[in-house]
Amino acid sequence: MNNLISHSYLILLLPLLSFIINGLFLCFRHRKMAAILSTSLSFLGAVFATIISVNFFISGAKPILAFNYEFLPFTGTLVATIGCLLDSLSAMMILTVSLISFAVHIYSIGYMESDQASGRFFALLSLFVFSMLGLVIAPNIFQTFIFWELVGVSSYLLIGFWYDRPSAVSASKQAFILTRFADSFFLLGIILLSYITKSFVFSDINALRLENFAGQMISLGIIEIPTSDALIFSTLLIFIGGWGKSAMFPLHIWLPNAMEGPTPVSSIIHSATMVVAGVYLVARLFPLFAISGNVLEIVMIVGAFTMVFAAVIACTQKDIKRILAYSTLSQLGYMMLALGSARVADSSIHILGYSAATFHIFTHAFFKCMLFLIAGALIHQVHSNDLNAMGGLRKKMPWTYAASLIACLAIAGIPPFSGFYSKDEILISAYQAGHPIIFACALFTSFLTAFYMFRLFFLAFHGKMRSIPKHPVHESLLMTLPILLLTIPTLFSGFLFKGIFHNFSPEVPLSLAKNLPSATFIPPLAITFSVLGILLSFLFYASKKSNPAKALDSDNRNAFYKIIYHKFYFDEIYYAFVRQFILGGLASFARFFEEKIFGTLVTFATTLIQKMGVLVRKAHAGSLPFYIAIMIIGLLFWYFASNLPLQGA
Amino acid sequence: MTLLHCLILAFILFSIGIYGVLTNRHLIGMLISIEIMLNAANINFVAFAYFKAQDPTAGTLFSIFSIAITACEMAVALAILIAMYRKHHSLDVNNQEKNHE
Amino acid sequence: MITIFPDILILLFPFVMLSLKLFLKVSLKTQENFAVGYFLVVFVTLNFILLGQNHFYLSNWKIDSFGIFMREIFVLSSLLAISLSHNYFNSSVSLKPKLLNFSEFSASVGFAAFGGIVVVSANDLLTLFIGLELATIPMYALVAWNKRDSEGTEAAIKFILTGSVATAFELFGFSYLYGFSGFITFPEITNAVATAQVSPLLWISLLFIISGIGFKMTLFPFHLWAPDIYEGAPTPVTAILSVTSKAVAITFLTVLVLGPLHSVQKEISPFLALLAGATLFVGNLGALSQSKLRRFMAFSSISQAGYILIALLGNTPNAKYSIVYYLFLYTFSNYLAFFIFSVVGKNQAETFSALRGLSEKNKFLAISLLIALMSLAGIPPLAGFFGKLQIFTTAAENGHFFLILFAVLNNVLALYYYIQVLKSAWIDKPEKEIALSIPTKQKIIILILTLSVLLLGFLPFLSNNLSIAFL
Amino acid sequence: MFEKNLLNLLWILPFLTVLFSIPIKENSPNLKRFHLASAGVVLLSSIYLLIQVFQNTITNPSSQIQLLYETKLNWLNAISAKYFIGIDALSSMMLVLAAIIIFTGILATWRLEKGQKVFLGFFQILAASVYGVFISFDLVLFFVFYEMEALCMYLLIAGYGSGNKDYGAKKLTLTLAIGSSMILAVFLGIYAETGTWNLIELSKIALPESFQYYAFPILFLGFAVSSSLFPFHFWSPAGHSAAPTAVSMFAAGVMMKMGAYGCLRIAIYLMPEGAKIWLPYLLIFIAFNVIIGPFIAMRHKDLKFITAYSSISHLGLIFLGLAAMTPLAFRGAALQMISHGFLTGLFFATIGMIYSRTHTRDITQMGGLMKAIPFIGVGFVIAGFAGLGLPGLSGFVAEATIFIGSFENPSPLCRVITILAILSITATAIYILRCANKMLHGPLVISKELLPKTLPEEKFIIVSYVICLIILGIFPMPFAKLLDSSIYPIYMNLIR
Repeated sequence: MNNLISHSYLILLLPLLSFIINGLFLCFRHRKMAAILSTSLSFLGAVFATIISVNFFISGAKPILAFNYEFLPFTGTLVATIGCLLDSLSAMMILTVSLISFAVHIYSIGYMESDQASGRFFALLSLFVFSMLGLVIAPNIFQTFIFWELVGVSSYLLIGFWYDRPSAVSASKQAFILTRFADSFFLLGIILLSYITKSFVFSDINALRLENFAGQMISLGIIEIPTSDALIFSTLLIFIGGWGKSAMFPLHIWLPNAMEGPTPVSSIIHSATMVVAGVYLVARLFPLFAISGNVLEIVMIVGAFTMVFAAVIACTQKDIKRILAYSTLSQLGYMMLALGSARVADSSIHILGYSAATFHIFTHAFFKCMLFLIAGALIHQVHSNDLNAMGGLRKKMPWTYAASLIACLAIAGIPPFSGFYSKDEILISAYQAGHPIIFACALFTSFLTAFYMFRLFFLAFHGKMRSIPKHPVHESLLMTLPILLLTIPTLFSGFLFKGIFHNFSPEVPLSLAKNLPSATFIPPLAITFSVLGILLSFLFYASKKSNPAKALDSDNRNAFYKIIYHKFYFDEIYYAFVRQFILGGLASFARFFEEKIFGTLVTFATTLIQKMGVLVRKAHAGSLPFYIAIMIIGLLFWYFASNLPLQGA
Repeated sequence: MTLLHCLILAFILFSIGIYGVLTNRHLIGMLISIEIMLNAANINFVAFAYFKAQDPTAGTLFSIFSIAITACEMAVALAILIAMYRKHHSLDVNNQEKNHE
Repeated sequence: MITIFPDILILLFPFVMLSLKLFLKVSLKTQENFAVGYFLVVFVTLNFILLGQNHFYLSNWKIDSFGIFMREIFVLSSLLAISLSHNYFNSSVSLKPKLLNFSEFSASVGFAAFGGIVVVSANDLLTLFIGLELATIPMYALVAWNKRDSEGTEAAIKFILTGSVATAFELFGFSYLYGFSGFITFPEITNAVATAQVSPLLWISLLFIISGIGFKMTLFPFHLWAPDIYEGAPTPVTAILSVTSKAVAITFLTVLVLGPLHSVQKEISPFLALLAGATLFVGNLGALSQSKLRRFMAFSSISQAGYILIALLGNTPNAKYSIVYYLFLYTFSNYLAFFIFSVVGKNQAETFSALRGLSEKNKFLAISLLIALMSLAGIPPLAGFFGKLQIFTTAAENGHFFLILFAVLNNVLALYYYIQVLKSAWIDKPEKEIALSIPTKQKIIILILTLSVLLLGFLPFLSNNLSIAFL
Repeated sequence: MFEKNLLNLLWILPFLTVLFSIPIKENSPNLKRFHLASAGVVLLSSIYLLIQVFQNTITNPSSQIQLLYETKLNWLNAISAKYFIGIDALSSMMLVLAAIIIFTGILATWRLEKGQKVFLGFFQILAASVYGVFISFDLVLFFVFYEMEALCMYLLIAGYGSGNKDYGAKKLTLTLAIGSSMILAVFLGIYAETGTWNLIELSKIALPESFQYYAFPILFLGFAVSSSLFPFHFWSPAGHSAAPTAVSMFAAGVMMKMGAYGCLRIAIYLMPEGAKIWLPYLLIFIAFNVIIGPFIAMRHKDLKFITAYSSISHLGLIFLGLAAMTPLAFRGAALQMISHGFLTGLFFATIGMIYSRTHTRDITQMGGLMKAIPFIGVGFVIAGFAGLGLPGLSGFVAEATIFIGSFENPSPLCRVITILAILSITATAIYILRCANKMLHGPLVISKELLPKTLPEEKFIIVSYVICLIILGIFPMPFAKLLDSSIYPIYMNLIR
């Protein structure tokens, strides 16, 4: 075991190696080589990650600091290090990320086969995986931030992978800028936090007590606030980082737009890397959040709102990837909600929320990855993202059909698939911690989830084919294999691992909630809602009477539907904000100030001197009497101006 | 007659000279005015030498030298004036003015 | 005895030159070579004089280190002016008729140099006055040297009329100074100034004297004549005007201010500071938008006069040292510029546009011009910068920080107009092709001057040798 | 002894190169090879010196300023100016930065067709001037080197630049001259107060407080002119946009750092009291740079304008570090000087390469260049990422250090500006991505035939900068420790 741990740097090294070799040498010419190299390295990584995490859980799940290399010392105890912290949370994430990455790598070989730039794709994919792994193993918040940013930039590069498509370019830009916007608050939060605690290390941060700062004040420039409030404030700022990365409302718009990237990228973004980073961050700093007053409530409300909001939009979309994207948003909302609901009203902690959230990260990763891979396979088939172009594909793609049924059942929360277990716990947690409204929302959303997932399912696979594919293809082995492989965790990860996640409990300096109400009624209730959703969906889209073409028609609809269909016009609001307020307002004013006001001042000064120069030049016009007169006037002038004591004593 | 009288006389002469230089438009006239200014200074020298100075010879000497030197200067000036006159056939100051800038 | 020997040589020079022409009737070429050789000999002789002692001849002919260095500057300036005039006597230059009567010309130059020597050796007011006039009157003649050029004559008229007014100021001031102290000899005046009650007579005399010399030194607002005269005079004369004439004037002020008036230096410092500031500002402003090279050099030299004046705010040994040092470097830079202008203006008017395309026609000249102008602008590591640095250091010791700040900021203006010239030479494309030829002799002189400007500041050779003598 | 001679050689060699290149024929390829070889020698020696200094700092840590390989000769006796050069940690790093930029700058002019001799000659003088600045510890000598660049800057820009070159060149030269005039005035004042120009001696003398009160802002702003601190930043857009590639690289990469170096090394070091009084007020100016700068960059279309404003905002961060007056912030500022030197060098180098192909710098008229010239495109993107502070590249290390360091300063204004500066990193991201997207991404606008492939020397330039950025970004610790040895004495003076 120790031997293994001492080699834990391999977790980072393998994808990094793949990135460097691919990026520098194989990228342009040997794309086959690149694919093989990075897939095999990712296979090694997956194997290694499995061994390490299995070992970790078997040997008692004690947190271990595997290595810690000093990166940059600041002052005193404030040292930035790059290290590897193995605990339950990170071991789980390492496993998830590595497995998903491996699956996506295999899938990409098939998916990117015809793309000339696939070498670059594999290089960037490795970078993405590297960044996410670095993020999850971080033992300190500074490292988290470093890899957090790397995740952001590699997602930027991957979303904009097809950089000659303007839509991809603008989507990647939007993703980067929005997350960067959130990250700037994150950085501020880190700096504020580290200023207060004099440490970046999670174990120090998570051991903080507000009482230790009683009576201290800290200046935030305009105002001076008690240090304990500043601590809470910094927690909030850090959460804003996660807010952006996990695409919570209203910073959510980049995520659906990010679908412009290649499908494997979407798949990995939505399942294991990028978006769960925000949830992971909150989970990682859970003790800090728990003591930080109402921040967890904010987390909960933001999560709950996003959950419902995204689910509603998902019900109307036609683009399958977008539907999946909104479903991700909704599921992320679940996770956030779970984390947030862990705080009971009397400021004790119901730890189930924490374990449910982490559990949901785990289960969601597999089935969401799978769903995206399926979507990719569909798109490959019909060369379109639009549900209008699909329908009746179950005959052409039987394996995919079967797999997607499993995935949809999993996400809809039907036992015994994995989604049921985690979602069930979230519902229980919300209920037990005393948030009935949130609980109701979650229940409703599980109904919506089932509805829109099966809407997708029925419209894509059932009914008649609405278009004839130009180049019909068979299910290729390389693309179907990972999908089928992923059905295994989708089927079993729920009931197998439930127990492990119940042991996930960070050391929270608050009392655990007692006297919880019984929640035995919840699982049947949740199943009922899901089944209702499926039935309704069947009724609308797959029964004999249904008319899929009309169901997909978005033009002849009432205003309410249209608003939802247009995603509540948030894209437009965003663009208007950026164009009118940032570019048109702030930046234009800045330029106006620079060029018109300040520039005019500079020009005025130079013109003034020029004019004076011309005046002097004109004075020397060659008139002799004038010269003599000036000499005499000069004498008089100096008589008065020379400061000599001429008037005498 | 006291020192002050002489000094005032000299000052008046100097002022007349200045006035002449400023108002005359004829080059010779200007030269003459300048000569008046110079002579005002000479009067000062002589007056100081006579009334006040511990070293009276110096003042007298100075005025003699200055007369000689101004004579030189005027000689050169007149030579130049002649050269000028040959070119322009006029000694009016206003004729010389060209816009130089 | 050797100390007075160079003075006698200089005094004899005009007569020798005249006799060469009148009695020996030697050719122009021989005359030129002889004149250059003569000044070279004097210059070398001056370098052999032991420094650090004061010698008095005829009771008030004073020769000290300052005097010897100033002699070197006068001789150097005359030497360079005569070399510069070579072209002008042999052919028509700048579309103007060629000059005549070289021997008289060089005689006048010699007289002017001797005038400077008289000023620097003076130990009483009369000698000082005679020296000043001796340095000035030949200038009037020199300006008018080109009789066939109406611009020259007109310039000379202006020069002599304004100059005479200035002389009158001077003389009037002297008369009051004499009246105030009762003596014309410096030691007595020094005593009188140091011991006397503060008297308006002294201040008025100072006002008149400084205004009068302000004309020669082109201080504001007595500088108005300079552009016209610099433009109208033949180029070698302009060069002498800008170097010898200025050197004489600053010597005059130095002799007075650091001599008899030493004890009231504090009181006149503000006046001098104002004068200096106003002069360099106006000089810089005037130069901003010129198009004729010599007129431009006039304004440039006006502002240089402002800079030199700053040195007078310092304490005695340092101030004298800075003036000498500055003048040496200024002489080199200024003559270098004039040499280049004369080469460029051989077949065309000396305007900015004549410089166009210089960098393509002749790299050597273009680089020399760059070095000359940047030195005048005070850009290190060229000589001009070190001269200015020395001057500012001197003034800083007496705490004139704001004047220094003002002066260094003015350097920016100066840089602007020097860059304008450089722009013509380096950036602008020529309008029409006019061939450019440099005689070998001139080439050598330009090379020597360029190297001196390049190295004399940065290498401590000159400054340390000078400072040994003074400090 | 060898190192001592090497140090002297640093500034003498460029001059000798110019001298010996005079007889070489104008268009001979040997000319540029000769210049490159000389720059290479300087580069190698500066790296060697850095290693020596590093070893020395590790073996003898000390809280005093450690000057190695001193040469002290009498120079101008009249004003007791000495020829006093030496090297310490900060200057050794700046030297390497300068040497790399000069070396690549010469490479960037490799294909210059006309007037190569003059260009390279003046460029070498620029090189000598910066090397001199970083090694001289006598104020007169420092100033001589500092101001020397005015000699060549105008001609290099106006002669070889593009666009409104004469205007830009004049604006740059003259504004810089304003700055150096202010510096000179204060140097003279310091000399008048103390009678010495020796930086090391001066650091031990406490200048009178009233003098510091007046002199500090003049000196600081004087230096800040060349680092384009508001309100003296206006030269930078005009100058950079007019300058040829190598000169832009030099001006933004090294020359703008000379000002910041002077602020730290001279202004704050010699006048700690003045710094304490004035720097809090100067934060207002700094705020303009840091916060308004990126917004102006957003609104421009010309690549060089964008980069110029980007430089303005990044240099604002340096000043934020200086004004925060904590050791960590100082270190961050020093790191930022070096980091920004590399990234802006890369920026201007790639812009030059792009301009030489597209003949326009308007980003709206380009598009899809990544397809045609991927190597240069990647170089530009990496520079951009370094600029927006991507971890793994040097920019992040420097910015994070500055932010953490300046947050340690408890003064309200400093806090506010630090907070705003941290939040403004989004704005940086906006303009850099906008630029990259418009120019490199999207469909190809100009036909591929018109865009020649990346040349070997261009590849070399890009690779060398990227390596520097990555080294500094991944292994910042040795450099940080090295810089601390120079910065600690400055901080000690502040709290004395």
